[in-house]
Amino acid sequence: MTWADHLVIAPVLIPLLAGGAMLLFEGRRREVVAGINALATLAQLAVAIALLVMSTQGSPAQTVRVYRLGDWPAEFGIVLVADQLAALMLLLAALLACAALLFALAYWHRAGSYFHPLFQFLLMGLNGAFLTGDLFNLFVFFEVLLAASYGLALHGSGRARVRASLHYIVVNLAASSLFLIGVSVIYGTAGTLNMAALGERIPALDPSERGLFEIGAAVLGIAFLVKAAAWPLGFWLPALYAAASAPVAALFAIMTKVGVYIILRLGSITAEAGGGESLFFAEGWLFAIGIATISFAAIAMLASQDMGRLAGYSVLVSSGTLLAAIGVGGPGMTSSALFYLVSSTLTVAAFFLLIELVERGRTPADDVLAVTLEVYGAEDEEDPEAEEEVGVAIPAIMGVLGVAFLACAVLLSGLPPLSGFVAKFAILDSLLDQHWLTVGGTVSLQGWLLLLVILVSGLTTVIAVTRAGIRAFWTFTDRELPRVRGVELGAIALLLSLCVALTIQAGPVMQFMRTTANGLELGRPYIGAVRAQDETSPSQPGPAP
Amino acid sequence: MTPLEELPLWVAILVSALLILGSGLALFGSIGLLRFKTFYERVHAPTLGSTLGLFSILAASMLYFSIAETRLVLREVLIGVFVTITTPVTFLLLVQATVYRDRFEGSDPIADLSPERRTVKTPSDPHP
Amino acid sequence: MSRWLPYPLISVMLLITWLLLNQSLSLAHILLGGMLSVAGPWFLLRLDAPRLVIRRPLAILQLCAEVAVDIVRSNYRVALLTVRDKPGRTPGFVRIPLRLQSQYGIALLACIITATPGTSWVAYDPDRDILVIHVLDLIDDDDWGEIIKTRYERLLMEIFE
Amino acid sequence: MSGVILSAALLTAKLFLTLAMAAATFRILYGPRAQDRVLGMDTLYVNAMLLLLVFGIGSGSTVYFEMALIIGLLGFVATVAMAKFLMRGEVIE
Amino acid sequence: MSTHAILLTVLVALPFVGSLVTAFHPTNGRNAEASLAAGVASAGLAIAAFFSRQIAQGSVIRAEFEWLPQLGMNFVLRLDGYAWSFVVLVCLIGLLVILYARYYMSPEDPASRFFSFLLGFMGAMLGIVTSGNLLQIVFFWELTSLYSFLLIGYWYHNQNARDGARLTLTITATGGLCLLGGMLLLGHIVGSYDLDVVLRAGSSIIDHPLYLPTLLLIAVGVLTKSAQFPFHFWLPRAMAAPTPVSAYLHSAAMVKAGIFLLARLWPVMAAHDYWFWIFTPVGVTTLLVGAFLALFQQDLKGLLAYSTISHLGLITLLLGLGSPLAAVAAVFHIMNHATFKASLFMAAGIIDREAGTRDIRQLGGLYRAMPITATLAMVAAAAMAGVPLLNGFLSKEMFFAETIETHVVSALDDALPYLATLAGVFSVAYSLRLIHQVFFGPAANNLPRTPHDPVPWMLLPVGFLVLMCILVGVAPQAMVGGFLDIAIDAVVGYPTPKYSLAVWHGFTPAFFMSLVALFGGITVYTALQTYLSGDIEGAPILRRLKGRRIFERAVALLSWRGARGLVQRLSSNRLQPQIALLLCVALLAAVWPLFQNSITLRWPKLNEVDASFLLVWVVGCLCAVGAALLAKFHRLAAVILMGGAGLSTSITFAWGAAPDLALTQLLVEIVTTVLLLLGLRWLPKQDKDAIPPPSPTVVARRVRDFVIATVGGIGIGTLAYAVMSRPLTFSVSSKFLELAYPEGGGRNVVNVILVDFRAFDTLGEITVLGIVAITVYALLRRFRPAPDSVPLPDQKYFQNLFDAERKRSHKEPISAHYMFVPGIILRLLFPVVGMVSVFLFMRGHDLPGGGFVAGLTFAIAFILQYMAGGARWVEARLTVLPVRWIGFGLLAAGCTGIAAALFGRPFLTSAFRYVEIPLLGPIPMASAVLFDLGVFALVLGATVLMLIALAHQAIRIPRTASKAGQAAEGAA
Amino acid sequence: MELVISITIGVLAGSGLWLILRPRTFQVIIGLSLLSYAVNLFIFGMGRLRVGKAPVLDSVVPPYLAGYADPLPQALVLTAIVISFAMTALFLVVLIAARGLSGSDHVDSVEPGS
Ligand code: NA
Ligand code: NA
Repeated sequence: MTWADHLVIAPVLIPLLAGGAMLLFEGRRREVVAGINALATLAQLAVAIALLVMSTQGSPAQTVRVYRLGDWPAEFGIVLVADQLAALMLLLAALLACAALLFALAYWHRAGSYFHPLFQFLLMGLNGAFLTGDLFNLFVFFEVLLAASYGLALHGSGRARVRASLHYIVVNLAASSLFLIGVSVIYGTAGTLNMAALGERIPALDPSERGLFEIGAAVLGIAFLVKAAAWPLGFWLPALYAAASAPVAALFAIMTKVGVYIILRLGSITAEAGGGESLFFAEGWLFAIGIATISFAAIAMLASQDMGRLAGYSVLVSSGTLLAAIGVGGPGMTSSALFYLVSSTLTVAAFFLLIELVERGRTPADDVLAVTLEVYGAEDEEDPEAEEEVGVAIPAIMGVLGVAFLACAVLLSGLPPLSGFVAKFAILDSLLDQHWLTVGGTVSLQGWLLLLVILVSGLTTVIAVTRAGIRAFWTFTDRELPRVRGVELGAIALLLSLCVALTIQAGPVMQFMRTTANGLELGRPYIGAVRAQDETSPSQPGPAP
Repeated sequence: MTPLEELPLWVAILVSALLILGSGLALFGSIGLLRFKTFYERVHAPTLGSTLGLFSILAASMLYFSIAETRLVLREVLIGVFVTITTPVTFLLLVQATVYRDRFEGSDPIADLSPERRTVKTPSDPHP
Repeated sequence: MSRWLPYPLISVMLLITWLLLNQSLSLAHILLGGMLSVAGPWFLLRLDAPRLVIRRPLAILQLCAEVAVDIVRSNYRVALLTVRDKPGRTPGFVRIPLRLQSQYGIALLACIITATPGTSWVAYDPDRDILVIHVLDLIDDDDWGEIIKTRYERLLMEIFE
Repeated sequence: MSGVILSAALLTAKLFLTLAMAAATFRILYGPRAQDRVLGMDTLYVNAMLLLLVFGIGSGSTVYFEMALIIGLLGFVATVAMAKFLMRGEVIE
Repeated sequence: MSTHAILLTVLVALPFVGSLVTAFHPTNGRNAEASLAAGVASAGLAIAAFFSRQIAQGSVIRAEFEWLPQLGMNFVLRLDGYAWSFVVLVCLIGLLVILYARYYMSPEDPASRFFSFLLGFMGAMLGIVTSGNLLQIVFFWELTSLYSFLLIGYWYHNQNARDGARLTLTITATGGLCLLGGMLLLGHIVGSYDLDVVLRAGSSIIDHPLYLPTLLLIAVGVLTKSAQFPFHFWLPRAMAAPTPVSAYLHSAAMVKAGIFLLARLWPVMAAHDYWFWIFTPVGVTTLLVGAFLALFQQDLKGLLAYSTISHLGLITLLLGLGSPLAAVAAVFHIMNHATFKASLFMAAGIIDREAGTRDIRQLGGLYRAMPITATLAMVAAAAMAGVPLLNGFLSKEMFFAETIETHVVSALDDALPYLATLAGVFSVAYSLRLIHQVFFGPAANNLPRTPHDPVPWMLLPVGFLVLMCILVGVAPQAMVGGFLDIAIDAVVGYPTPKYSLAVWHGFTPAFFMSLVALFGGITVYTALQTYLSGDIEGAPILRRLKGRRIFERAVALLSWRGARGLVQRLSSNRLQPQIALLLCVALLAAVWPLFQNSITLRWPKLNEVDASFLLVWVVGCLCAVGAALLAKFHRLAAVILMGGAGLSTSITFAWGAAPDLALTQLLVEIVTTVLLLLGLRWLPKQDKDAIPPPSPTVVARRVRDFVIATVGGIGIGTLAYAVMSRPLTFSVSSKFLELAYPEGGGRNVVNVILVDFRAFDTLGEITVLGIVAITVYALLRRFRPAPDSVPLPDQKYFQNLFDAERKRSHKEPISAHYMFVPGIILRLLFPVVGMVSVFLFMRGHDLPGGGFVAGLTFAIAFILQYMAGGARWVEARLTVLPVRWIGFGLLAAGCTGIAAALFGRPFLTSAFRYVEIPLLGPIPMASAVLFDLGVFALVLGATVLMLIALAHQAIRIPRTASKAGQAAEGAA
Repeated sequence: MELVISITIGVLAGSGLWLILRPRTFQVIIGLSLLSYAVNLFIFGMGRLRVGKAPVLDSVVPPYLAGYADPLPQALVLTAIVISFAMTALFLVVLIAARGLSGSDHVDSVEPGS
């Protein structure tokens, strides 16, 4: 194995080791720890880019890189699989992480203990979930990312955070139980946990086993829908995201996408066995749930006064749009959905960061508990930072924030000129393309529904976001100017400029999404690559030197 | 490893007797736990299982495995020692806690003990 | 000696424990068990455990024998009580002044009293050296105090003091 | 013959011990006071340990020994914690 | 790329560049910014002039940039005659407005923002007209909406400006989204979004079954943008914008975008009755309603706004008629209206600025104060009224003439001439009112300011536009003949319909209609003059029916109260309904596959049931149900019962040949119990008697929950039975059994799976534990107990009091009398439990045990010391660094895995061999043991960290409380 | 025996579900624990029941699935036990933090009716 081969494991290993190393400092030496975090995050970004580049080069079989952990055959060991989709998600996560970390370094990382290790562990969970090719291992990484997300959601403590986290935890614990039930039923019927092997095993099941398998798959699907916060399973999300500290909420923007990613991945792997349909969702259900989610979130955006909640519901809109798009299916639609996924994730993240800056001048930092209590292991350590002011009041700051807000509003509602428009257009265009192909020059009820819901959700977003924006920027109360640090603006600028880049480079990006989506078709390249591992290099017994 | 059927009869009988004695004592102890009227009386019951009951079964196990594996098996002794030294911790604290709770509720069962009065009889159930 | 082996007796017991656990007398286990048995008591030292000294090891055997007999006897008696309660049985508390000072001795006494069905340890006041036990079937007032003192306390004092 | 006797004895022992567990469970359920329940729990643990030993004999396997050992050594911890809680209102002071 | 393409690109890009540059100018540099903006507009005009010859020859200039070729969306700029004429219009009026604005805006206004937005708008507008791609039109279309929003809200401290901006954006963005839908459909009907392809599509569009939905969607876009009834009401509200904005966006340019598009698509979409039936009624209604309402406005800009609506209706009507000549009239009127209306808006702005008010009733006799302005406004108003020899007259006469023709046989078509004349009457009346009540009559005496003519630079744009009105009106053919030809060719195509641009066409019916309108208007104004000067707001009949009010109410209702209500119905912030929903959905999902597949359950073999284990499970079930019943009021009992259920589970594992599981479950059980007890300290007292009897809703909820729980339990049980009762035909586990010893080096297959085959799971799992531990620690650092749990627990307080009277006080809990005996035993247990932990660790690979179990065991050894002596006592004696242990554990496990990479093997590849050591014989050495050591360290650290973090609260809180008390005393 | 285990799983799960639908956080944590027992047994059962053949290899029984209990579900359960232990601990701390900050032990941090 060359060192390049080991790159696949790096997105999991780097955060693991970084997190472990940070813990050796026991929460002291924050600068050093922050430095480790920054290095680790940048390293992950570099690895993600490298994997992405590698996934686009070579023959179709070469683009899917399979990493056999412990050198055991994929059939019964655990494999990591890095294809274009996984690399894309890794990159997205790393980019969000860079922005969130940049933002957090100005202030938020001091609002509680162990921000940095938790941050890295969240990335580890995310990266692992994107890479793993084993269903139970997926459960483990889900738990890693959930556990870290609990920690980060609670970062800074305070009543709203604890309450929202409590709901989040209970719902997700229940969902984890469903996950386990689903996975174990799948093992109990198909006898394997390897995703690729599953794709091959399903056709061999007898009808009764097949029925049980589908029950397991359906239960598992519900667990994913909870992660994706689909209606009616995602009511915990807006409160949680609104309560979480800004960089955390920004990083969380990708969490619902993990659910979506898995639905997409498993759907593609089982599609062939399911006769083109994902086995995880009975026909039409995913689409219906997506539509319901968009509709609900669109209405809820109108009904929310608080900007954090607004942003939370916009996460739901994006989640619902993706579910509906995946429910429609087809490579064209999938590629559009992927474009939308990237664009909406970056946008929502930027929006969460921005909201905090905008609101900063308005509310005292009462959400951060004044910390005066001494703690175990550390002597009477009064957190001096908690009192410290963040940043300086720049005169033109409201203008800068206003421009950023406008950009976010435009992106969220899918108005031109930014990538939100391109994404929305791409989805609608693919929808119509597909109808033109299948139905032949007309649009089915399903198509009209999606068209309508997407357009109307755009409209309600416009109304809701303008209302919030006007209240924040155009209503004169004698508010103090928010004190903002350059890095905080830098983080937002990073995310927004990525959106701009996405707009300008829409063609190449869409081309990439196309090849990604083609690679997902019926899961063939994926299954092929994993199975090929077992054939070409049987397990090599004996000790390593 | 000798299967059950091939054990010498005396061993089988001895092991069986020890097993029944031990489990019977445990059962008696648990029945006592159900039947005794006050907490202070109930405390005595489970000791049946954790002393002689336990020792019997441990002996059965030692005997059985020593014969079956044709070597001296003594590790069961450890369980006996561990249980014997840990049970007092539980019972001491539990009984002490009960005394405190009774005292807190105004009925100190040992309040009347003094150098002059060295025993207090508690014939009826204070907490029916 | 005291620095490296602060509790030699305990070290020996630990080594025996290790060998029993592993059911082995191999050199590897003796070495490993020995290391653990030396290291374990260091923690006891840190935890301020009192030194364990045994004056009359042989008395232990005597104690064991007596306790074994008592346990069997009282098991039988209490087992009967659990099935068919004696009508006139009177449970009660007994106050016993102790002369025994060794902490290990008192702990062992607690083990014995607890292990004997029919008696249970209720309270011990280290300031006044007074022990209170509960007796399931209080036949005679002075009986229990004497039994404890003569049968156990004496032997325990011989062993530990 | 040995097999028959032993099997019957094992069956009886298991039955006795599980009945004992059931009795302890009733004590836990009915209380009436917290200390009674705790006592029931301790008894439940001891009976479970005995059951495991019996089970070890029945299966001729030594893998159950650890479990019995652990209950014997550590089964009291939960009970002690409860007793401490009942006594002081705090497990660790 | 040709020079033309480059220039065309520059034409569109330049305003945006200018906008950016301006944005970074200092806010008060009016001159610089205005010059820059004017330069941009002039450059645009120059480019247009450069193109004029080619355009006049009928050629089309294209510039194409690849953007999103996959979706047929390239950036295409396309300049034909029609677009060219709009480019001229946009740039020319833009230039004049910029000039005007330079003097209009006050020095306090942030000019850089204004000019930046204005230039941005200009760019977007140029983008629309030069778009060669349907979606690009939508793209720039929405941009104009955005700039309009920003410009209306320019004076955002004004409530009207904010409301107007929001309303405008809401309506126009809605329209834009519909337009997007329409364009998408149109593109799919044609097979391309390219405008050239679309315009060549011939009749294929109107023949397509989706023609109507496409048309409707586009219509909504067009009608909202061009403020057509019933979407007209945003335009008057947009008058809160600075007047240059009104003049530019809301009369000359943006509102024309809708009509521009209508005409753009006219060649390929108009030849259908649907077209007529959508646009003609809307146009005529807008025409009439706008004109009628304009008459009754008291705000000068309001009057102009409604007049604009009316004129836009006129153009829509013309385009809706579907005849080529009507289209010609429409294009002509677009130009004429832009000229006179922009000049009127500028004049209104001057009046507003000079007089300090725009209320027509307050104004009067301004002719004397500002004669030049008055003269210019009068000419422009006359053009608006359709007075001969002015440009308005010409297009209006063409309009009248066209209404007489028959287009689609219907009553509406027959009624058009009369309706058109009626609208003409109103139009004359409001124009007359504007002139008469503002400039003549008694001079207003209580004006906020003393009016006089403004600086000549400000009058220049007005003058220029008025001059155009006159010149076109007098010599139309010479002035705009060529220009109009160029524009019209591109719309209606060859052969261009014959139309005549003469001032005098003879006594045609149209001329008489004009006359009727003129005199009718004078009569109406005279009759209403006094009424209009009175204290009225809005038109008599339509006063109650205010579109805006209705819309705003509807929006408020829908978007706020209605939405809130709906959201409350559709979601819940409470946890219980969320969980109930989740469970119901999961049940539904699990039941769903049953409809497609038949699943047979096998009959149970009851003779296999082992009575003793049946009893174990009776115990387990009793414990579970008991815990469910007692958890509310008897928490300790619930903890105990939970432990009982756990014990039963543990025994099942043991019985079902899973000693590792049994062991782990048991230890976890113990630690969990201790944790829960530590937590109980902080929960409120639950008094059964204090709780009122449950209300019917509570009972109903309990019934519901009971049903869910029962069904869920039965469901899971059945599923378990269904799977368990059939054989597992295939399993990868056979591989594990085969390879565990030869390749994994261990006999305990479960452990080999955990530390080797699936060590990656274990790595993740211990990470979870570590994460949770530091989360718990971090959260507890900020723990703030409820006030009622701060004081010592009752029993502790009471005992301490009792003991204080009778016994020596003790400093540490370890020396308390009740700990005298337990303390010594618990301390002795520390090395013993530690040794057992090592034992479990060492044998894990071959027999039940392993790092996890060992770690938990060792953690329990610590717990025992904490229970015996309290936190402070232990920490004074033992160095407990749990966080470091966690870190070490993670690093150890991770690095063991990495070591394999050094040997060219994948992460976590294990190495196993016997190492011969003298005297000791062969000792098995597996790298997995090192991994397991990491697991051990982490589990130990995490468990200890969680326990002691919780335990520390009990000693921390009283101390802080007393500290706070001292501080309070000190302060007092 | 499958039937007995299934019924047990059902009862444990039912009790757990009932409790996680209750309004007090403490009820929920007990419910989650019971639910995790049910789920662990469920996973365990998916390898099918096999009495007395623990997957600890000895020299007598050849290493095939016919001779031993399925080790994989056992490994999965182990992981699941650890994770549910961690989550229980976390939830416990969150619930006492919620109780501390809001004064209420209701799952919504607000007493119903207030
Ligand atoms: Na006793
Ligand atoms: Na007509």
